Amino acid sequence: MMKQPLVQMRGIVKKFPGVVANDHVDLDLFAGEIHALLGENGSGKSTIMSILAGLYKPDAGEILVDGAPADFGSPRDAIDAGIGMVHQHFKLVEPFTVAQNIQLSERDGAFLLSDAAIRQEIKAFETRFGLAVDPDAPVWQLSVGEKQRVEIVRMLYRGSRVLILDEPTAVLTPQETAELFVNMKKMAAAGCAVVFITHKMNEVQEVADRVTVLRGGKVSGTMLCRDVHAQELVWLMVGREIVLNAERCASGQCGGEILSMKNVSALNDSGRPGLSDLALSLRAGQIFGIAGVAGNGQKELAEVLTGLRRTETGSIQFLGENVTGMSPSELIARGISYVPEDRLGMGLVPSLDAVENMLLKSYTHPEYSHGWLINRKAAEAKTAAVVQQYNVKLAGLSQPVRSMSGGNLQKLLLAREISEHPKLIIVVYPARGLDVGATESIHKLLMELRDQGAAILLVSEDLDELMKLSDRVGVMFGGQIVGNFPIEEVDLEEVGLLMMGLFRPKEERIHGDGR
Amino acid sequence: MGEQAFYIAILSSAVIAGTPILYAALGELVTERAGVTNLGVEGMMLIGAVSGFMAAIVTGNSWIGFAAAMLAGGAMGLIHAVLTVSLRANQVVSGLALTLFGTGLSGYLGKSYIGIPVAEPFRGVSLPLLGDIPLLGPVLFRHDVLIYLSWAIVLALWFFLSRTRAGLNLQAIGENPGAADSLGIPVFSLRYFYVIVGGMLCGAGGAYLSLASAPSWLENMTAGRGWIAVALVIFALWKPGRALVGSYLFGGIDALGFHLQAAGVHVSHFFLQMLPYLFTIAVLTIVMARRGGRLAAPGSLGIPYDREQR
Amino acid sequence: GGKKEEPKKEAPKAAEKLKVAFVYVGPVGDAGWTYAHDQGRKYLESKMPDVQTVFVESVPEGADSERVITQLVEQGAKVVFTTSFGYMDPTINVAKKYPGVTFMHCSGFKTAPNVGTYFGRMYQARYLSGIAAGKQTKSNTIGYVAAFPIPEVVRGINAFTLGVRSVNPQAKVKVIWTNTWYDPAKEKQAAMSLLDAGADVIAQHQDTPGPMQAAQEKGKFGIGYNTDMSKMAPKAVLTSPVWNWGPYYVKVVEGVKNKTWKNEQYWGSMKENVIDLAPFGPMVTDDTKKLIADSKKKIVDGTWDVFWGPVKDQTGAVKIAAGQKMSDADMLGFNWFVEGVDGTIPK
Amino acid sequence: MAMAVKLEKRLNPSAAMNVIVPLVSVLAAFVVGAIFLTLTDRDPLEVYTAMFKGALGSQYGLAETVVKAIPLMLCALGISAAFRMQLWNIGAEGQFYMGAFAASYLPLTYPQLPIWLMLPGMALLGCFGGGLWGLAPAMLRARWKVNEIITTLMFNYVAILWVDFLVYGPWKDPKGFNFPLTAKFPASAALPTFGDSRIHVGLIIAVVLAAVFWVVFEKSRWGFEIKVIGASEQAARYAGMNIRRNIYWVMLLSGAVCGLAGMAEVSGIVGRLQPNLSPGYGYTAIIVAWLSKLHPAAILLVSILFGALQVGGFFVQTMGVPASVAAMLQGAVLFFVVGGEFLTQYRFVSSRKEVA
Ligand SMILES: Nc1ncnc2c1ncn2[C@@H]1O[C@H](COP(=O)(O)OP(=O)(O)OP(=O)(O)O)[C@@H](O)[C@H]1O
Ligand SMILES: Nc1ncnc2c1ncn2[C@@H]1O[C@H](COP(=O)(O)OP(=O)(O)OP(=O)(O)O)[C@@H](O)[C@H]1O
Ligand SMILES: [Mg+2]
Ligand SMILES: [Mg+2]
Repeated sequence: MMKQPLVQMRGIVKKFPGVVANDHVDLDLFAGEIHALLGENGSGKSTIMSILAGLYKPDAGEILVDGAPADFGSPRDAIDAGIGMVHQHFKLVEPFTVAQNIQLSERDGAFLLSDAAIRQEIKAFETRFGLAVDPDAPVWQLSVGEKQRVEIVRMLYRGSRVLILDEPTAVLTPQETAELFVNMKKMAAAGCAVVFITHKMNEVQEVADRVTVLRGGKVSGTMLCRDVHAQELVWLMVGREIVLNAERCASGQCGGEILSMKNVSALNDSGRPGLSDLALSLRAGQIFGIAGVAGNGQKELAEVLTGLRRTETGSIQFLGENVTGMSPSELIARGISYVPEDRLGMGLVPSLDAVENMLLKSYTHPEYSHGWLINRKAAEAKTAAVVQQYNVKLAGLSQPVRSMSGGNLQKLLLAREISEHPKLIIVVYPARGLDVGATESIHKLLMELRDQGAAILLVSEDLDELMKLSDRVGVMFGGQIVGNFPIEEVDLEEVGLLMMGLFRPKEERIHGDGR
Repeated sequence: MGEQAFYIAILSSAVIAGTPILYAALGELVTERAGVTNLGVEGMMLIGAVSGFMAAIVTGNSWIGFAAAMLAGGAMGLIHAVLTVSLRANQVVSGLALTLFGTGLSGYLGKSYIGIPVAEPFRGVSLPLLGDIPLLGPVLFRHDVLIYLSWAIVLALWFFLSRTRAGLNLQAIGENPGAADSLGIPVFSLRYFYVIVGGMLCGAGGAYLSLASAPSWLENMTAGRGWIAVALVIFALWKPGRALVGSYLFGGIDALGFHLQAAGVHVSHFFLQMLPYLFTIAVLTIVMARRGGRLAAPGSLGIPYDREQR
Repeated sequence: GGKKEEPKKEAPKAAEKLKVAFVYVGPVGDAGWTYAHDQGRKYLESKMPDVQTVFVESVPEGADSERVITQLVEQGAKVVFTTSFGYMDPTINVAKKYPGVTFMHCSGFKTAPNVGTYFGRMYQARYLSGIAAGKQTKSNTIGYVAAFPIPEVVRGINAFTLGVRSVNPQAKVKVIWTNTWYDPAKEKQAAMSLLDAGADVIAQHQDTPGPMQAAQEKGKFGIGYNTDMSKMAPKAVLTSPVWNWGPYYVKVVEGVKNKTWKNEQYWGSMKENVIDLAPFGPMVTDDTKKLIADSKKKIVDGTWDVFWGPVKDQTGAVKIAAGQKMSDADMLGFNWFVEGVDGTIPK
Repeated sequence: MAMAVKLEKRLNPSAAMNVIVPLVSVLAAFVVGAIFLTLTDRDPLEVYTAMFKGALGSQYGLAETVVKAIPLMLCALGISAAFRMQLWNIGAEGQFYMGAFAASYLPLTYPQLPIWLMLPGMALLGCFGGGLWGLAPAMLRARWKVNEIITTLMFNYVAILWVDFLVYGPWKDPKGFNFPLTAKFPASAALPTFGDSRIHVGLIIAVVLAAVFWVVFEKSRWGFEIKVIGASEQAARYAGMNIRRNIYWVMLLSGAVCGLAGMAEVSGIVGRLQPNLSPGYGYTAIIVAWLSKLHPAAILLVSILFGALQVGGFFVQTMGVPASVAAMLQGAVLFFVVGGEFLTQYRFVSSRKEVA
């Protein structure tokens, strides 16, 4: 590669209160390449790219675009230099339509909005890159994958030459991921430099030309993908060896039936059927994996089981008791636990400290209270013990958990739920966005819990994770469980087809009874 | 009085009474659309009223007065913008402070302007042809030019918000400033701009009182209309057209009360005066109950924006 | 900016001067009630060079007033005028603690050894202004923009109506309550609705010229209040019943100085000039002026007064028989309308 | 190369900054006020001295500052309860009036009650009146998510008009010459006062209540629930907390305390129900609660400061400073205090830009 890099970042330093997010980072991006950025949680990947996108101002260092120094005062300057970024958390205006969101980015556009022109442009991207989006749909109604497509179309629409995708695959199904990769390659072929942030080794090897690994804010290596071995990347990332593709763990001992759902229906947030006539049965010491494309009733299933959503019809039996229509607190008291997808929005309270978050569900327990007063000392002791036991890294017990990293938040959340010894735990996307190390420890926690005899309902979009942990796998589609296999009989291709709603297995499989 | 004349009288005075609230509500609407609440409307209106009046007296030209009122209102908006946009201060408290400050400053500035008549106040003019339409003519087309101007502003604002790129950007900074910022929309300067524009419209509302509806300067002459304007914005669900209708409804309730009294209908004044407030509550409740809790409030209303904060 | 008119710093002489304090309910810039009292204060200061005045404006009638009065006394005020009805209890309370200080409370009914009350028989001026209105009206409907339903306002309406009907027995006085003292736009609107209902002369009881402006805009006529309102609506204002506190303030302060002051309940009349009519507008005919002058003379002479019988109420029943006079106490608690008033007193 | 100054959010605002910054802000406001006063031909030092003397410089002034602060303390405490749950109750003014109204019922209807029945009864009724007035918007909020900022604001006007209606109508003192006042309360309905000052038992109530609030909101299980609901409604629901019921209880409590403030004012100070009972205590209390960051002890202190600011504001009028200037000064102080908050949240860091 002797030609001049499109973008050169030299000695970039960025400090946040208490952390050096980027420590003299150098990075070159060439036209036509897909450049992967790999690193553990909090290693500074998002930060370095946010700097390139003009969102953050570096404390030191310089950026050269086409060899000329560029000083990005705001995202506007970066956009003008042809740099576009799809952020980890989408930057879309939810009440707006897709067309409006795309037009927002235009600077020199006409004073008046023109629907016809924008439609035509959007159509052009669909034919050129296969990026289909409905210009008139309001963004809040779109699925995550669709939102991401809108972001990408918007980036292309404003003529970006450098396309940055921050953890794009974390929210996609395997099919969507494959589709994205095809598009990325098309974009690189069109002469763009594509930056691709991920935690997943196999993805790096599948699409990237070059890879840069970050560790603790520093670059620990940049290399061509075809020269590099996965094990080597892991070592660069974490500075220690981790066994990849661990063997499936042995199944635990299955006990009696803990949960049985019959003909359960519920509505989703927009008032349409979210679950329809769903049936499910779970036994003690069993991990039941739910595969499926997000938005097919997984969230509704979890919420119905925890009392957060009303059951319209059907019945739920828990430990022989009819718990249909019970309130969340009644269900918590009976030993049903829930690790939601939205960690900071629901599972934890960002502005409260670790101790208070530990207390969230157990503040009424006698062990943490003096009568109607809270016994903070006891709670602190308990939290300290849990933090130690589960190896949660935090700044201090009295610091708001907002400042913890995603992986540690997830550990804290799981640790809290597990330490209450639930009889049934519903875990949704437990490893989403986590690095290899964190994922590993979360998985260990789940298996320990199963071995203690709890029933686990594991919702995940990651088939590898499901295959590794589950004793049975069910596939959700359209608010129903359309396939239900013991782990030994799982055929990944069949599961993939079921997830897409393309294949209906034989009748008896739909209502498999769990054994 | 004939029945028709009775209704015409009520409706046309509803329009007059509603206009100062309409201007102020449009100002607050623009401000809130940009994601900033400003409870200083009362103070901004008073400053507008007094400076408009002073300028009109000094120059003898009410249009100059009106322009001065907008400038002064804009200056008040600027104070709020500095505090809430740059210094990220609590918007409720900053607004309350603005009201205190504006009430005080207007009283101070206006001391020597009390009891002076305006040379050429804005007066009702019957529009040719339109003014002669039966029913509609007297209700809508025999007013002063500031009322017609307010309609133009409503129309322009509606068009701006729904049809123009800049209007889309305005909504974006109120809904999701983070997204807008990452797209290169200058969130800070636009918030400044719209808070100032909002202040200008509030100033205009004050000037309507002191130059058109009761041309004179008296301390505290807004008599709480700024607060009604704040309520009205919510009543209007942040839409200019609804603000127009709402302000005439609010203005109309007083008019109705007076006309009922004049017609000898016995109603308790205290309860009648409660009506606009109960009415707002009722409308809000009905809207909320019907829409299942989805209010059209700008998504980041009241939250200061900080680029490096997550 | 407005220049401060108050001469305030004459520090060396201040000690010898008699300090007189005023407590106002509104801002002196209200152009109405408080403004009129403040004119009186300025008059007092100009007439008595050895008197120094201070005032505190916009004093709420709740907990604040007692403190403000006390602090004025603590600062050396020897005479305190409290100019709103709501200051009655606080004035009495403070007076108890400062027997050496003289207090004058406007519009109340409680006295103490060092507390007197004062008010003006505004109804006399109202009656006279009613004559002007009664002569001016063509439609025989006169609008009255009333403030709050308290005796002072009711009394004004009644006196005005009697004045109107003394010259025009067909005329009716239509009353609209605004329940405001101070909201120019609203009061103007109320006047508009009276004009729409056929009134061609508007009288008012609020502190703002809004109703007069309405009359002028409609090319009709009006009777102002508090101060001469002709400046705000020269084409409309026939006259305005006005307060003229200055001379009385001088009298009280002189009385205190000469130790002749007594804790009377002063209810000043036209005779003492506490109330008056502002100069007539050009549209008032000489004929009308003469009628008014005649009535005024009788009132000033004491040969006749407004609420001397026979007076009928709205139902036509005689409330004050011929030859009888309404007592001051009854007048102070007025709660019914005389014949000719078209309106009701909310209960 | 160039020195660049950048802003950095403080991770944990220090306690010292929380005290120093407001103090400096107030000072800065007075400096600006002084410039303004000088421009208008007044000696700022003289005016400020007078302000201080009037509000805090004498035993009487100090006592009156406390008198003025009592309703602020109670209302701000009441408001703080709701604010903790992110319920923006700006209806303290109306709850104050409804408390005053309900409390007045007893002495007006049963004037012969003995003091030991009268005062507790009035307090109870006051809490009840204010509490119900807080509960009404709470129900709309809990049921249909109707924005409580607007409803509580609207209810203020309704409450004031309701009291007006009573004193102009059915509750008018028959011996009061038709003036809009109720009859004077009997002596048994007056809160005891300290010495010959007007400081009444309301002060003790406020202090005790502040202590109770501190324990309840910082230490109790219920306080924890409120905190969690305020911080994240979704998480609270997830944790099995009953949000609707808590909205009711908190607004009931919030309103009840504001209602108690109304009761204390009619009973301790005014001695009857009358229009214009409150010169905006409910609104000032919002500012007090916010500036105190909802901390009960801070509420007591800041209330006194605001009491002093207002007492001083009236006092300087006797020096020829009009009320409008006093209001401006208060506005300016607030501008600086809210603006100064910035410095407790952020700090300026200078960083030397390196050349790579
Ligand atoms: N806005 C911010 N405020 C404060 N600190 C931040 C901010 N953003 C990032 N950081 C800090 O910068 C470091 C790098 O964060 P960054 O988000 O870049 O990591 P990352 O590599 O993208 O991690 P992940 O894989 O989880 O996305 C973090 O450790 C964090 O402490
Ligand atoms: N508001 C904040 N203030 C200070 N530090 C923060 C803040 N937000 C995040 N951090 C820092 O960011 C680090 C992790 O950043 P980040 O949120 O990207 O974690 P993550 O593990 O990458 O999460 P995820 O990948 O799930 O988004 C933490 O170590 C924390 O110190
Ligand atoms: Mg991350
Ligand atoms: Mg990241």
